Amino acid sequence: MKFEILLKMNVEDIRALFPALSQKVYGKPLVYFDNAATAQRPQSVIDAWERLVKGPNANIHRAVHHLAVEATDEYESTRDEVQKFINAGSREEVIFTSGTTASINLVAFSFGETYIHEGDEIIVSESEHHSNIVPWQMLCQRKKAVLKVIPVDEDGYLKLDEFRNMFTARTKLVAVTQISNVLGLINPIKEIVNICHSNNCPILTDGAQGIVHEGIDVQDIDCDFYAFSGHKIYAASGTGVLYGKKRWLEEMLPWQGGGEMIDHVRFSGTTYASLPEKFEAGTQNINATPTLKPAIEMARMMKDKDVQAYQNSVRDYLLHELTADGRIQLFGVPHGTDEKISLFSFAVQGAHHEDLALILDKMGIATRSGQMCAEPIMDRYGVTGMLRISLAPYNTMEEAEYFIKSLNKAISMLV
Amino acid sequence: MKFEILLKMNVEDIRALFPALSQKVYGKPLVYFDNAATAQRPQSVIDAWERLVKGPNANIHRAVHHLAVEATDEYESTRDEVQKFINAGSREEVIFTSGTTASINLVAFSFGETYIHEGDEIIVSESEHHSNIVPWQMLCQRKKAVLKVIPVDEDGYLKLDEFRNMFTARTKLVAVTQISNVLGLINPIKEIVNICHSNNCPILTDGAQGIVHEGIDVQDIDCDFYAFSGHKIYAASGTGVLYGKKRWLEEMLPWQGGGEMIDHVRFSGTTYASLPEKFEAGTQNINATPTLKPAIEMARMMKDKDVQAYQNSVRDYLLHELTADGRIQLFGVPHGTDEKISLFSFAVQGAHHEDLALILDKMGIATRSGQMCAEPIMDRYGVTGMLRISLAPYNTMEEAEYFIKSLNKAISMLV
Amino acid sequence: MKTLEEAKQAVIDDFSMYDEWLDKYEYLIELGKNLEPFPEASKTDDNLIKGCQSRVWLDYKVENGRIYFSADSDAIITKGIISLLIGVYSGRTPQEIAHDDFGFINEIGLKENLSPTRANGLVSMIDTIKAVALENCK
Amino acid sequence: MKTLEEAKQAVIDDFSMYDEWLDKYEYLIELGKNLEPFPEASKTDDNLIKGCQSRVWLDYKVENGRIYFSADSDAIITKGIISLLIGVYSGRTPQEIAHDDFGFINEIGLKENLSPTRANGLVSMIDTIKAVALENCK
Ligand SMILES: Cc1ncc(COP(=O)(O)O)c(C=O)c1O
Ligand SMILES: Cc1ncc(COP(=O)(O)O)c(C=O)c1O
Repeated sequence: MKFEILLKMNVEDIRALFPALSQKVYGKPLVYFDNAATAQRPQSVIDAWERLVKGPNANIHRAVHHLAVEATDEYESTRDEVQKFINAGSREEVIFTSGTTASINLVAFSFGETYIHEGDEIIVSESEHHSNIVPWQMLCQRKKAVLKVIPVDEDGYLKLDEFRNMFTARTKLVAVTQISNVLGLINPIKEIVNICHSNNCPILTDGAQGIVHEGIDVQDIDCDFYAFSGHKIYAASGTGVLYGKKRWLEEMLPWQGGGEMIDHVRFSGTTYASLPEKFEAGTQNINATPTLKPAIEMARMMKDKDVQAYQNSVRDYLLHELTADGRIQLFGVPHGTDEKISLFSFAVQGAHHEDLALILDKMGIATRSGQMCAEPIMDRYGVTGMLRISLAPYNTMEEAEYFIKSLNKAISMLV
Repeated sequence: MKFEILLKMNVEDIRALFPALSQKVYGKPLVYFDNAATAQRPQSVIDAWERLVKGPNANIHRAVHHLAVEATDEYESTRDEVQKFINAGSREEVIFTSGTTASINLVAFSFGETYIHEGDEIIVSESEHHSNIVPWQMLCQRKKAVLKVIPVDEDGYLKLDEFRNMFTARTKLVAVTQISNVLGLINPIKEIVNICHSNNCPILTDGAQGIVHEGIDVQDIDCDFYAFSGHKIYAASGTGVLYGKKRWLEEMLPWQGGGEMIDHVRFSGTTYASLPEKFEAGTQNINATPTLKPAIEMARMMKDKDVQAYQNSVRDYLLHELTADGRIQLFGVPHGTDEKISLFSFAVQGAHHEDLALILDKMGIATRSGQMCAEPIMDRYGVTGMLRISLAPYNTMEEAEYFIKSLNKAISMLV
Repeated sequence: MKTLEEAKQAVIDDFSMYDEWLDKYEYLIELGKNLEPFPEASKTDDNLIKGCQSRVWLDYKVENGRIYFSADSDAIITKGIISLLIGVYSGRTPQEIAHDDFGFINEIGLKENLSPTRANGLVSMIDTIKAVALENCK
Repeated sequence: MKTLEEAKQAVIDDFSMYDEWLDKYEYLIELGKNLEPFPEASKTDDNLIKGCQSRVWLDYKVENGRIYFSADSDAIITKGIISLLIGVYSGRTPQEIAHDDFGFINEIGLKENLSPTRANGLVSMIDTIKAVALENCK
């Protein structure tokens, strides 16, 4: 089998935009294969942050002075950009948070306080990240509600038939990821949304990985909530988004209190601000949130057909190499290659994931080992951890080849 | 009365460290008098952020690769620095959050879920910021608990005698600010802590303003919780700290779920990580939190005796000018000048605060007008808002003098 | 009475005399001070325009198919702005107002000279005036 | 049997032979592979060392006033490290161990060559060995 290297030029152009990629570790060129954990930041994001800090660095919304006005524009125009990027119906449906985890916890609390009662049911899947499990467990514990779990099959696919039969009159919310950070499989989220809605049940989609690799059209997909982090999509850390349909957000109690999330504060009774302020308590992340603008621009660029084609060729190469090797067990086996992103978690017979990661690190390759904040899917496969590589469009075929060679060397040291 | 200008040199040296201060607005030099809203960032903080983003930009703790290891060091050594800065008994008592508001909401939820029951009482003061009122109101509403309020006298001082008599056997927590962001008066926090503890009641101190102007020794003051924001003390926005005594933090339920705040995640039951991870759900603010290190260094520098003396001379000048003017009503009238920080909220007879702020803005002066997220203290004085100036050690006597002149001009336009 | 177009042009002409923000503000303050007294009884929550930083009240009556606005604000510059608006739109028919694009606001540079929060207030004022007109078109 | 000091010096000498991380890792892997089998029954939660990334179990028995350690890990490099530690400390008296400063770890560059999370694991291992010794000093 032969894998063509497309667009060699372009990937080098893209790499040049990310200063961190030119680092050396232990004197070797960095091969950054931990993008699912956090992406690198392009110079445009770095420049934006610097510009914000050296210029319109002011607390927003309420002040009338020039810096505050500029800062407000920077922040609010970012909301418009995000709205366009995910195609939200209105800007009020875009809430800024500190990340996916915060977005999901917001919904778990606010939706939970408003709609969840003893005996109600919430459904998650077996392949969720802890951030899309623990908030629901905590909610269920508090409200004496029941958490149900969609199982995945041996290949890592959600068992939708079982899912269809899990609904009862008490099922109040479903929380399922668009793409698992362990399996790298693209869930059929539109179908899942349809199943939920045909059961009159809203759904939260965890878009932490999905926003990077698939993007989202929240009106087309029609999910009720969508959560993602800035830092995984090239923006500064500490930024995040919650999309929510107005009909829910308007009814939901606020999560955090304080700052401008109020209309009037009286000791006799406080009333809350309208959307989106109601859910943005405290001083906003004035310096970092607007870096979502250049980050989104970068994400759009990464969706370029040629860039995608190159990235897919790297993915196909890795998929082939990792499935062809009898010592390797891949978790998340796609039925068609386009159902998988360039993210591979696997186990090597006789070699512990952590030993592999340590040795690969010394060869300059940043991989992740362990449970990847998704212990239930580890238990599902009966392993204590996996080794994961997760690529971005700035990763090259050469890096992938170097990785495969290095992996072989590491295995030979250990087995 | 004559005010000596000390250390003219030094303040210019300090200014040179803050790039944003050299901006012009409407062609006029920026006079930034809105520091209580957010401080400006020194070059050292900007450099640190850039270094973090271009170098050890990785998800921390769990990964073993080089970048992650460096990033973990950056993050965890920041915890050590904060521990020293506030003199916490142990590093596990320092929790990183996204700001004061998040810190207080964390306690309101976690302390609330663990200890607050129907009929219990929580005490706040009349001069609190919304962020130290609304979370408690929301908690009280959820738990059917009672919120009690310490009144302030005409000068803005807490009525401690009334406070002493407010405790009952059901009083479970007191939440009082170290320095009000409206009145600028330094509350006798040690005495307040003693009153609480002699009633066997823990206390949360809102240090959003206090950390900048007074600093804190949490072991000496002996408060049970202490909250502050990075952005007000020269660090990047989106950063914050919660200090909490181990005895509480260990017992308290976690606030947000997800990420590494767990020990084991099982659908049959999840166990939580030990401190501090238990309270740090989701990807940490890997790029911004370590900017607290250079920020703390800057804050230490600002505590220099000479710098303080100059700053006090500016404060004394403003205090004199604003109290000498019969048209001006100052809120928060200190009994001794050292009981007030360089923060002045006031009303001008016949001139609306917002009109003043708009005109001053055009003169290059950034002030704040309105309720300053503290509506109850507005109601206390029967005003719809105030005009506030809040200075930092990089503000000069010349700026103060220019402000007084400009204020006079603005008043004459309006009245 | 001037036509709507004439009234708008008059405002544009007035403002174009001033290059300086100071003069523009003084002009607005003057307008604010000269606004007809607004009855305390009309300062109701219903008449309060949402989305303004300072409090702005707008009331109206319809006579002979024309809308007559009255307004007040506790901030004088805001009062000047609402005064300017009702000076242009008061006494017009609902249809005239409803079909207007309010674009002259951009021509006098009011939006740029005021903050977005304030501009938002301006937008809220315009929206309210429009809503009143539409209400009375039926 | 070597004295404690001799045993530590031997480890330092062994490691100083290798300049390259590759060789050091191979040495640790070798140590790990040669560690005596650890009974499955001893892989209890009680014997699990907290704070390590991979699972590490440490057990011991006391005979004639000396502590004999046994250990295991599912990761081979970690196993090499714990093997190295118990190679030095097994068969010592509780007092000897309790008074040791474990400083030789720094001399062999193990801390720098491993991550802090891993180093934390190392610290946890050392702490556990110390705790066992102290327990048996009484
Ligand atoms: C006294 C006080 N408490 C709390 C806060 C809230 O801080 P933040 O908005 O950074 O969360 C502020 C800042 O506005 C404050 O001044
Ligand atoms: C699928 C998925 N969900 C949620 C999260 C949590 O995101 P964050 O840590 O940025 O809050 C992650 C990232 O680790 C993820 O991959």
